[in-house]
Amino acid sequence: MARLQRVLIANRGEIACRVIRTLREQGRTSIALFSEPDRVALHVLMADEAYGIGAGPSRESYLNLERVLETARQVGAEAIHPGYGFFSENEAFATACAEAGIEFIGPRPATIAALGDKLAARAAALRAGVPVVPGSPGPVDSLEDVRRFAAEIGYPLMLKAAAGGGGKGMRVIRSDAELEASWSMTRGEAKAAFGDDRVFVERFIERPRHVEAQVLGDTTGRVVFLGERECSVQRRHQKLLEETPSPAFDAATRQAFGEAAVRICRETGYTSAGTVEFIVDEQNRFYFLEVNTRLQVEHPVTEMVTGLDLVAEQLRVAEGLPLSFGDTPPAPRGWSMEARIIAEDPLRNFMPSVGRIDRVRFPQGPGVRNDAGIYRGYEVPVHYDSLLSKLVVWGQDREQARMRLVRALDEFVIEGLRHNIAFHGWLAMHPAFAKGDLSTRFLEDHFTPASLRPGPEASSIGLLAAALHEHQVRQRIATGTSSDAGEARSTWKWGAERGGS
Amino acid sequence: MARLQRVLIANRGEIACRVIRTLREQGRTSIALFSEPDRVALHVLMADEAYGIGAGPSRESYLNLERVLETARQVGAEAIHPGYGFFSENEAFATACAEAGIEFIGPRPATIAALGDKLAARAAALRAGVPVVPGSPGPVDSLEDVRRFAAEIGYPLMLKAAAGGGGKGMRVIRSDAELEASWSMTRGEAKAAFGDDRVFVERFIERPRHVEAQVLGDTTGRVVFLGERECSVQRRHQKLLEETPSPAFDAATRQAFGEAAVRICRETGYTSAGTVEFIVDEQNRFYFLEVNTRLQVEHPVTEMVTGLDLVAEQLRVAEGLPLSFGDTPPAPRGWSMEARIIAEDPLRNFMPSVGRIDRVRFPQGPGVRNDAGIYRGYEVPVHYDSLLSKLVVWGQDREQARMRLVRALDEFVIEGLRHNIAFHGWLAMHPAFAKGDLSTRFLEDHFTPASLRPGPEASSIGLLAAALHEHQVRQRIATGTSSDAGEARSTWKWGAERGGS
Amino acid sequence: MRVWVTLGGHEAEVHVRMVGGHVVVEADGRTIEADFVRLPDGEVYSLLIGGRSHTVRVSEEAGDQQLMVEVRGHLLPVEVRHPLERMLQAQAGASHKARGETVHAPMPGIVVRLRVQVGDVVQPGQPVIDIEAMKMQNELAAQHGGVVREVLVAERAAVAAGQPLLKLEPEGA
Amino acid sequence: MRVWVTLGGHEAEVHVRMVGGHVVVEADGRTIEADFVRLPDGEVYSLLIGGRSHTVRVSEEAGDQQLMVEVRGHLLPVEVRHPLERMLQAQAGASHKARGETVHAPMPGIVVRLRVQVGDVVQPGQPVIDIEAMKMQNELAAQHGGVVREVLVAERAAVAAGQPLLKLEPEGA
Repeated sequence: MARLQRVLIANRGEIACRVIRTLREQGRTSIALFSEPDRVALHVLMADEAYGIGAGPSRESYLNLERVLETARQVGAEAIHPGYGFFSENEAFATACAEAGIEFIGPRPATIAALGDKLAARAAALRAGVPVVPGSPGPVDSLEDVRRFAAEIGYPLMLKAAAGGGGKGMRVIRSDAELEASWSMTRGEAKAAFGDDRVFVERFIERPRHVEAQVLGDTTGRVVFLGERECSVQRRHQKLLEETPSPAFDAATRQAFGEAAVRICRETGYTSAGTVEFIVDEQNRFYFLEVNTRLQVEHPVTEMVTGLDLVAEQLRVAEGLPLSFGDTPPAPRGWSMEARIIAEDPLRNFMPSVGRIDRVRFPQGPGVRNDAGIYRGYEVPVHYDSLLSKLVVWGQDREQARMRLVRALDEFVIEGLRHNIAFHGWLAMHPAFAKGDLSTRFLEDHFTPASLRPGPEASSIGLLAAALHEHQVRQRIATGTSSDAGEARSTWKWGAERGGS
Repeated sequence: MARLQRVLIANRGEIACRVIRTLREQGRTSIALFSEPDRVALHVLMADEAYGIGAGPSRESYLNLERVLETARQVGAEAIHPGYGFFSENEAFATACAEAGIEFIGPRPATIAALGDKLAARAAALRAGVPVVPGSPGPVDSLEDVRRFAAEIGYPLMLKAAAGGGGKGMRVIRSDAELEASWSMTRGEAKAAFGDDRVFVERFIERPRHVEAQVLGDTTGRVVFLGERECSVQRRHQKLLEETPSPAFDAATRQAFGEAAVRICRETGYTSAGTVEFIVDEQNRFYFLEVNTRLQVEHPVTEMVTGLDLVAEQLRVAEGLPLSFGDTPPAPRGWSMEARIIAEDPLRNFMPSVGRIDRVRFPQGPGVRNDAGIYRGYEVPVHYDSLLSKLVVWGQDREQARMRLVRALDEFVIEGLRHNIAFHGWLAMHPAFAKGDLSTRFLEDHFTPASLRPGPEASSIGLLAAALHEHQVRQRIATGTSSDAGEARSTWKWGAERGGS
Repeated sequence: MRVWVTLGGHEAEVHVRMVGGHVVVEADGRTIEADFVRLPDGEVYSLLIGGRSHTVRVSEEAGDQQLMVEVRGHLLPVEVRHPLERMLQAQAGASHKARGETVHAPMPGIVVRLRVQVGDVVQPGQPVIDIEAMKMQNELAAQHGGVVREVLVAERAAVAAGQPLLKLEPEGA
Repeated sequence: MRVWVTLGGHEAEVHVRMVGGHVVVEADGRTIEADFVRLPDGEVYSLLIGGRSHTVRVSEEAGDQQLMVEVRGHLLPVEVRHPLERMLQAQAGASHKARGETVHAPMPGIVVRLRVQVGDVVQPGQPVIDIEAMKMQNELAAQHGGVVREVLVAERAAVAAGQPLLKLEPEGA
């Protein structure tokens, strides 16, 4: 296959910037798309070319299949990188690309289809001899069937929409009494959200960990395991902090885990980058959950320890080339963590926050990688998800990585909207986190808004600063000094005090 | 020895920030010093504590030995990190620290003294069996002696001040005719600059490379080699871009080179981090030049490939602990380059530029580390050196590192003063650089200001943008819109055109 | 200059004056000398107190006399009042609660569900309206509660940040 | 709007008008349609021309009608004039050189050496004064040359950026 020179990124935000970086490093032409409110988004400024594709709501722009493909055709894109979200796991889109003669950077449409359906994926895992959480082998047809499984598996159990994902369309049932209501609610929601009311039943694990395997496959049938990622710290099934390796895995577990992930992918003829997600119980028994047939948000932690560029590997595979390292991936070195910096307010039940980035200072220095989608002055639009930046750190061991994260969070300034930087500071300093004692219930077990209450020193400083600011503003008024930031200088000095005091 | 909890940094700018980062990651208290114009410098904002020590000129603040030490004593500093420059290679300062019961983070005073004198260092190298550039064994006393050496060694040769360094106090002589004038000028300059007019003679190598060895020693007598750094791209003996490994070294050269560096350091009882500089000729024969008894500006490239934190190792050694890795340093991985981003104008003979940082955008993403001493709004003071930031990249191989550097430079925006970002872009894309065909004459051989001439596309864009800006400004006046940046929004739109056209 | 500053329920009288190039602050019976300099990149100050370096952002929130002070990632609402203002506020204080409550949109978004209608009695903390923004649904609750007097938006309406959504009045008012 | 724009010796007549949400520019016989938006973080514009994305900074340098345009790391001085201004300037052009030259400090620093005194004849490009800044010495040269009429600073004096240092007048003026 010829070199893919013109690559369109059917995405926005930090992941579009991420893909542009690799394209530029390889001398490829990066082509961005943008919705109206994204005209000055970072990915538009960074790309070689950029084309408008419609109004703010995703359905009218980034999720408008015809418009995206038509633009790709018109501008002569040879390949499309879908990032994550949007069309990244959409079989119809991948198929439409193929029909238009444009290379979709991801697995084959048939693979996406096979793994996109939870039940088909589960069947593939079972064929590959990979354990799944005990449950119904397929969708359950009636309340009676649910009762039968409940008796067989025991409580607590979980109802899951076949078409769900990312924590949506799930409900835990802890007793017979809850069963009937949960059954009808889950089906109703699944119908409304996904247009598909098939639901299945499985055992609910009380203090589960969420661990996933990064895999890469090429068109020669080679599939390799690039290490696990521990993604247990979540809120409402949304990951907040990821790390690799998992603090709970030993070498034997890791090997079995990696082999299981690779078997599932081989079973489905997997190519390109993918993530096999597992639920892991307190005895390190792992159960297959699902495959994300795309680049994962948290892929940088794997890049930090392996030194690989996963987007570069995806491009190789899309060009029909073997993986850059053949059969043996580089041995991982050290430890990496990623904190998702999100525009949401931990003090107000993590309510999303929008606004203008008034001031921003990104952390720098050794072992710090930052993947931001924002810049000073940028107005975060209301239409898309609230991920502002991914702060990724590397250390020789977990403790160095953790303390580097603390240090980098300390340097990180975002002003103008609410965000979770202080929350991550709390998390990274929490004794249970420091010990690696994680589960998806970490926040339920440990976090309350009071966790972020300022100490007495911060309070006194705040009080003092407010009084001094007031004094300074009055001085400015008294002396006729402008408050325009443009005129501020490092040599700004207090004038002699006048009147008042 | 007890833990060094309170560490004062007797420096400023990016290196002070660099040291603060490691201190914070280790839970140590960082204590900054500042001159008057540095009150709002980044290191003051980042440190846990900060104390003023005098006026802008270095002699009145950062180089005021009594004031620095008195402050250190008053604030209870247990150790002082000198960074590079200032007191970092000053025996008197290291001795005064010892007398005050404060740990100087660096080699012992006697080591600094022994290696600070070029002739003593040269003698140590010869004792260690390390080759030096052929030349006079000691200072030459008279013009007649110089003539004698010239006859022995042959032209071109070089006169070097015994107390010089960093490219200062050196002069090349290419014929008998130049000899007399050069002799008196070099001595005069040496006297004026260093208070020491001793001068020696050595062979001048036409197309030399500058390669240096990073070493680390601990108090058990262990000295290890952490790889070489190729620092040949220089202007007036000031390094501009450094990389590791050297593109010209093979494994055998590297091993001999590392062993030579370690022998010199063992000879002088070396502890802490140090750099042994060599001049290398076109046949990869290396000759000892000098030892820098401190952390080097370009130390991050070594950190990128080894994964070590050299400041952390210095702190271990200062506490009497062995190096973190025992006898065997981690095997280096991949390739790293550092571009020094300097406030100087390549179009005006690299004249330094000062001013306010009106706008800055640092590069991010995979394989990029940035160590900056500036922020938006910061006014670069006139008193200190003009290094704004160090852009460090890592790649799996030299080509990936180089293209990553190109990409990162592309993202790098500094506005408000002149700088050499575009120069580095030219350098990284130059075919000779891409081939690794380097020497300290690289700029003389390849660079002219015309190298940075914009292409026709940039010129048309510039022309267009100027006209559009003019149009826009007139629109603002016509419609009464403020030009205040604070009011600008991403939704700023052109109004209907009025009059004129 | 003399002001009253309130933070987290704690009120202090603060007296600020200049001595040499430094500010001297008396508060809570303590005297603190500080070096207080505005940074060149925003409404941000560097504060050195006994050598300790603090960077503090002070922003004026829309409306009343409240400042938001940001210290080490903590956002602290601080009220600053001058002697006269304080007296006036003390008099007004008693009748404050009787004025009722308006629920505002904390962010731009879409109204996905109105949970109450005019005449409903709402408890303090009770959710009254759901707003969708950034692909997340958020329940907004009444702070003090009361009787719903007015509903200012319809379901599916787009709302701007700070837009009033519902008005409540105290029960029996 | 119609302006004359000069860049690197090349002068073009540029005609700017709005069509829909885009600007249409005619210059050098070409017609270019562009999407031109000011960014929210400075005097910086995003320019899309035929899909190509360019970020361009335009700053007004102190003094005359010169703009500095920064495109991909290149700093380009551009002169923009309107029809009337252009006529006036053309008339003034002939007498321009006769007005003499002032050497300014390009940066703050210390005068370390005065290389000329009043009455000296200076060639174009001849160094006239050395300034030290950031630990580096820099020679400043006269651009057009002439006779030194006035020396405005002494050796060892600290000078500010833009401060006039020397005045020259054309020989025989």
